[in-house]
Amino acid sequence: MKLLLFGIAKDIIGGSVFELPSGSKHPKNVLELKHILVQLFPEFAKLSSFAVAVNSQYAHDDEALQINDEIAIIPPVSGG
Amino acid sequence: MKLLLFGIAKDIIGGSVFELPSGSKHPKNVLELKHILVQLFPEFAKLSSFAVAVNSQYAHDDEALQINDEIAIIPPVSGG
Amino acid sequence: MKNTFIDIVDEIDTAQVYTHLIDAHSGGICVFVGTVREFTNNEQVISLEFEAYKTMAINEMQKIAEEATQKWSLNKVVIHHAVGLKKVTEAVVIVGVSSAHRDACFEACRFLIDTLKKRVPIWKKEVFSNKSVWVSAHP
Amino acid sequence: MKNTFIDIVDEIDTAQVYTHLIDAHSGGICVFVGTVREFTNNEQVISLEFEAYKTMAINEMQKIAEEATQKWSLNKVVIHHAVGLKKVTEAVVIVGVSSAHRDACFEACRFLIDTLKKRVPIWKKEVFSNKSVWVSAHP
Repeated sequence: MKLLLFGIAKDIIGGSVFELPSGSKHPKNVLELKHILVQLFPEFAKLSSFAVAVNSQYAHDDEALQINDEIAIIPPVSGG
Repeated sequence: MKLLLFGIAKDIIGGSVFELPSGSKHPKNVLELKHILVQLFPEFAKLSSFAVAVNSQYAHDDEALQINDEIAIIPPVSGG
Repeated sequence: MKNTFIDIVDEIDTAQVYTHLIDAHSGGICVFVGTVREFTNNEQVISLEFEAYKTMAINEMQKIAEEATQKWSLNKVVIHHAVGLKKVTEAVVIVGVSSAHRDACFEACRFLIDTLKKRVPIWKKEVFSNKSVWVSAHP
Repeated sequence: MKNTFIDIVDEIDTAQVYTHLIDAHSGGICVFVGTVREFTNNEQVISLEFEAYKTMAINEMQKIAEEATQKWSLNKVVIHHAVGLKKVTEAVVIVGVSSAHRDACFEACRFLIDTLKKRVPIWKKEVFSNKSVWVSAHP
């Protein structure tokens, strides 16, 4: 499962794409993905918040994740 | 005493400048001038309102008029 | 005020106005442009004609700009009004401000156009196919 | 919506945006431009760097434009955001609307910029002489 990274998420993980370790269990929904990220990269817990987008739309915590979805980590936005 | 005219005041009087009849008594203040205008041109009474400017500033009814002042009739403004 | 740009013009130059509003201490620029629209109360407008008492109009616009800079923290203020004949879609007035923050931008810009409409000695005649009317003259 | 003009661009073109907003049924055009200012909390900013999740940002900007046209009677809506490195005084975002009346213009324009700042996936890094900071990332 591949994650697109932006803003500070790119700096935390060190790259613009992150592949979840192939050995690990795939997260079944957004909330599980968030937990995995915080475990792997504790810096995420220090952010004001972070969201997950699935196929270019904001996703709720209980939204299911499919292997072919385009999944992006959305740290606090600051456009404008 | 010469009056500058704009907008509908120009149409009512028929020109962009109006000289008060030389025989008539000069108005001593703005209110008197307004009364004279309405008497000479009753159409002024039909306007939503009209103001008088003295030397390019809005004037109160009790403001005195001097012979050398630049006096203008200000019908309801509608800029913008 | 050197950061105020007030004028009565034959043609509104929106690019020139924007250039004037650009400012290193401002994070926001808000601009309102009044344009001629084709219909007023379902009647088709051919053109608008604007007439100004120029010296007094500039005085009043200057006072409005000063009032705005007293109420809000503004870095630049522009008020330009056009005179003469204006056709559908043409700009007749432009007001704009720049400020550090957008609250001040929006509020001040709104104040400028609202106050201009109330006080500045400029008159608008609506020209229709069969008549012309000085706007707001009669109740 | 054919009267909506949404884009992520390298450079904001204010003249092009204004041209898009001109409309025969509109009496008013309101535009807000966000620009880079030199100081943030008294620290001198050298530049801002913007990054967007482009497909999603355009989705969100489109939704915001649609929400605005549902709330107010608008004839044209523009939302453009810049990406890349922006220097002091450069435009980073422009939102604008045209409408028959100025109330709708001001309210809708304000809604567009406020909502864009909350939702559109774009990130701003402030570059100072001795550090750089992703804005709003930390509490």
